[in-house]
Amino acid sequence: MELTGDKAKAWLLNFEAKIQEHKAYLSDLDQAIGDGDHGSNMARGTEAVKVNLEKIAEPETAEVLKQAAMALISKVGGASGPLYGSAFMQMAKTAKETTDIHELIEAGLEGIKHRGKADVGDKTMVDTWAPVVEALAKDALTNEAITQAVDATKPLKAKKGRASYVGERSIGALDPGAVSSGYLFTALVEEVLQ
Amino acid sequence: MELTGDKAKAWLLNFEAKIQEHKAYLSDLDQAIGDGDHGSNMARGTEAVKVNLEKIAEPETAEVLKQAAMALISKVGGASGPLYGSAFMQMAKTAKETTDIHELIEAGLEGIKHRGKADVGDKTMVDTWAPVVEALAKDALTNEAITQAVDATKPLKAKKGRASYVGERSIGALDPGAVSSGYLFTALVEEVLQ
Amino acid sequence: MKKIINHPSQVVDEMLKGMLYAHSDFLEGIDETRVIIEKDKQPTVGLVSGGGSGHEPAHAGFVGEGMLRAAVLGEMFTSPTPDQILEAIKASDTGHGVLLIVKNYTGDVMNFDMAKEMAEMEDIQVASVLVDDDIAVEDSTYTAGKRGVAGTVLVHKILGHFAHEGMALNDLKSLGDALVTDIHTLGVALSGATVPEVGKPGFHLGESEMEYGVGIHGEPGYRRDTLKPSREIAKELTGKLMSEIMTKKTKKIGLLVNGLGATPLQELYVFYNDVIEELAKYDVEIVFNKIGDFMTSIDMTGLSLTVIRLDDDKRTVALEAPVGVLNW
Amino acid sequence: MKKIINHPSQVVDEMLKGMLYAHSDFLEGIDETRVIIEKDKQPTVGLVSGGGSGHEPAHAGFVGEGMLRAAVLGEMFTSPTPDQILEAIKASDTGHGVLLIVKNYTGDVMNFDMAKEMAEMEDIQVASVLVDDDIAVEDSTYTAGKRGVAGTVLVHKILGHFAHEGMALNDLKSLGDALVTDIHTLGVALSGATVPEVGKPGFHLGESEMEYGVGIHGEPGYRRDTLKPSREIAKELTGKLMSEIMTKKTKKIGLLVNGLGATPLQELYVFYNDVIEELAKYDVEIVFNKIGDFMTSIDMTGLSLTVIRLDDDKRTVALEAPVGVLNW
Ligand SMILES: Nc1ncnc2c1ncn2[C@@H]1O[C@H](COP(=O)(O)OP(=O)(O)O)[C@@H](O)[C@H]1O
Ligand SMILES: Nc1ncnc2c1ncn2[C@@H]1O[C@H](COP(=O)(O)OP(=O)(O)O)[C@@H](O)[C@H]1O
Ligand SMILES: [Mg+2]
Ligand SMILES: [Mg+2]
Ligand SMILES: [Mg+2]
Ligand SMILES: [Mg+2]
Repeated sequence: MELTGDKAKAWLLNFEAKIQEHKAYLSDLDQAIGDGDHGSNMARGTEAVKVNLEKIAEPETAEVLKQAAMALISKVGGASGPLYGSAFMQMAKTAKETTDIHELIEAGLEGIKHRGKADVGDKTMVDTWAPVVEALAKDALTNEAITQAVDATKPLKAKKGRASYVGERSIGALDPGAVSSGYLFTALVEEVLQ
Repeated sequence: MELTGDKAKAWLLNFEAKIQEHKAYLSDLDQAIGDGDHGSNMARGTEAVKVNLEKIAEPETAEVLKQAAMALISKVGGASGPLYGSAFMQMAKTAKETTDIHELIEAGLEGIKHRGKADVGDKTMVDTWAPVVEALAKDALTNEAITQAVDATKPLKAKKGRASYVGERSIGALDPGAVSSGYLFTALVEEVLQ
Repeated sequence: MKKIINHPSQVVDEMLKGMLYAHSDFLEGIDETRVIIEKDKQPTVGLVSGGGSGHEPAHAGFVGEGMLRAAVLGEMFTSPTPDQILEAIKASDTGHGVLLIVKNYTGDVMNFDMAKEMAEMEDIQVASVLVDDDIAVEDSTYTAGKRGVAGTVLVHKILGHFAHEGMALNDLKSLGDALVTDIHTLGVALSGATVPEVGKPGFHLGESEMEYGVGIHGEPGYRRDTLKPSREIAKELTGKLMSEIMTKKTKKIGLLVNGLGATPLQELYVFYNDVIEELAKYDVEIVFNKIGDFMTSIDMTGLSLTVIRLDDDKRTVALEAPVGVLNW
Repeated sequence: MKKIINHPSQVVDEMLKGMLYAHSDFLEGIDETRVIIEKDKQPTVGLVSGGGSGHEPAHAGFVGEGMLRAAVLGEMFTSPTPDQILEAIKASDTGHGVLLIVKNYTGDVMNFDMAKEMAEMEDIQVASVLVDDDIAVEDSTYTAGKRGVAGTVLVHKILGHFAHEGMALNDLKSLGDALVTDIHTLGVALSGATVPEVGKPGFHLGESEMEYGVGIHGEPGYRRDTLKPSREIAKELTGKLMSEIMTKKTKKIGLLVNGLGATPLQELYVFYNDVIEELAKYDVEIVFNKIGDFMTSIDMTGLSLTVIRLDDDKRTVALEAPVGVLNW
């Protein structure tokens, strides 16, 4: 399926709304195994994405993704800023060649892995992105698949990012970045895939 | 009545015991309108007095009073150190001429007034010492008279020392220095006057 | 009470030992006296200050070239005794006399006075300057007078500079007496101070309460109120302090924002920002500032603001001069 | 949460404004970036550091002659963004290149890396040194590696000195890479840190609990225990740190006792006393020490101890050299 500029914009505005709605929850998740700022980090970042996108009258896919990347890189900071930022920057670059959703999200995942050096199973946002990419390859991305990927971070022991400091104690908690990525893909399902 | 060296020593050892016993109470009184150290200040001082006096095999009035003065001056600090210290220093000087108890305590009061510039009614130890001197003049010092003097500091508003900072709020509280002076004179009644 | 200490009664001695272990390159202790003194004594008037412990870095943190010659440490929140102070005076005198800088508390005044009398009996020239910068307390015959608080550190610095320059004892004393009338301080607290041996705070404040006008010994202040934003605290403190200092048609001032012991530096700067914006209302130039912990009250949360009149540029030069102390 | 602030979301900006009001004699801000930079830039390699806010005086308190050229302030406990860091790099370069001093946290590493890549695209020579002194965290492929904590300040000081002396970027980088392997830190907390916007402490400790191995972002540590006397805390920390540093047959060390934000200075000295008495067990000479608040965790109560290997006297000279910064 193709990601048009209009759809891309709708997707990211929906993502912003979800983040604002769940801001406190994301911070609580981060408080448990990190430093408690993931909600405010993502809220600040997606707010900036929204501001950038609202300036674009005739959305064009690569431009929408690039504006999102710039906003995330320059407003979030912390770990999630460069990670989400790199994801969207890779997607923007890829969008110059193809707007196929599977290929775009796969490029985003590569951006995250390249920047953060995390693998599947390290209890990071990669654990949401990787199964999503697989599902998209089969044209089978559903809300259930997303929830399943997110929930699967619970039993994992964190090996990357701040949560790795608490070691064993991270087991049993959801990874906040996996959860916020879950919102990104639920928004994708709602605005683009359905 | 005369203050012999033996009696002087017994008096001050009794005082020390009373202070140790009521240390926490004195600090609580000071916590309310001052800084909460009067108990530990006096305990440290009278402990040193005891150490000095125990070294004296054949007590001589002026020497006992002087040793007490030195211990109090060098170990207490705060306001009560110089005040009690000056009182005993004046008593020691006077003891070279007379060992009459009334004259000695009167000299002590002068020492306090000279050092602290407080008058009767300022809610300080002076409010215990002054009525005691009057009672001694009439040979009528009793525990009741002491208690009455000490209790009379309650309704007063402090005009000297740390308690003056709390102004109106000092009304209704006993003055800690008046209370510790009360113990000094109860010890005098017990060891010398009875 | 949660503190990183051993026995509560050992705090002062262990702290002192720690200081001497750490700074024996230029400081030394006088045995059995709790006096900290500079090793290298210039042939000038020696400045001696001190007071109860619990105000760190005051006073030992200000001993060194260009500031104090010696600091005398009392028990926690309790003035040192005359014989301690006497030893500091004797060790500080190089034949040019000694200037005592005393904060106005009954205990401090009496103990330093007695030490001064004793030193004079030993033919040492001694003068003293009494600091009473805390305008929270009314100065009347009904009180022990205004207290000496954070502004004392500015007196150490200014007189320390002139002593270092070789000024004579009498001149330092006159300069100091004039100086203290131009320094005003007010403090606020969000929590009381806990003396280790007492084990509980000197006063208790609720989760949304603050106290205006606190002293540096856990004394409560002139008003209890609900916790206010920094901007409003700055407004109240600045207003009171400026109405004091403007009686002299002041044109130039210096500011000292002093943390009371447990206040994060970030809050001191947030507060400083508000103070500066408040001061826009006044026709004064801010020619000096200092922000940090200088005269604390153990673990009290809160701060004080000091305003000093600096119309005489010599004072500013003295404040800006480099010094060889730990915590200026 | 009791703090002297206005709105929680305004703390960083108002603190920054306060700093610039106070120190415009030698520091300036770069508009819209939260970068604080020295006004007078020598023609040498510029050192740039930074990180989340809440560690004051780090990092702005170390900007000035002989230490950092610029500090980049992130949100509270959140790494600054690449474009902020890029502006700091651009403004710090005098043609001799820029050295980034980065604390090892995933966020800091990635944001500084991105900024470095951006700067290189603009033909600025950039190198970076990663500080990971906190031995509370195991360094393995199962973690993000050891964290960068208070020891970072020693890196600023030593590399700052050599940069000031004119050392080239490559040499500073090699020197820095070797240096960080000789710096080890461990911290303890008696209370968690409260981020203003969060409003509650990062972790909660009971009235008689403490935590060993805490980080500087309110991260819990490696063990919760009942509150121990200073002597025992000193024993545990010294033991672990010395067994780390003695692997290199160290003969000379330096010590940094760092308050975490709400710890009275008196406790830091009591603790230092205990550390020194513990160190009598080891055959090492203590040739440098520093005691105070350098890398805080907002209002956390607690401290950290850093041990640095100083067998190379040049490091000690660098540590002792005078600097023109606010809080060294
Ligand atoms: N190396 C990494 N690779 C991929 N994702 C990571 C990595 N490190 C951290 N993350 C993600 O970032 C999230 C935390 O983001 P955030 O709280 O905003 O930043 P910080 O950890 O700097 O406070 C984690 O929940 C995790 O999903
Ligand atoms: N000027 C004074 N004259 C006489 N007594 C005084 C004066 N100032 C204080 N006092 C006495 O000292 C007592 C307090 O002593 P203490 O608590 O030991 O010293 P500090 O006030 O320095 O902490 C008061 O209760 C009062 O009786
Ligand atoms: Mg986080
Ligand atoms: Mg008292
Ligand atoms: Mg006292
Ligand atoms: Mg963070």
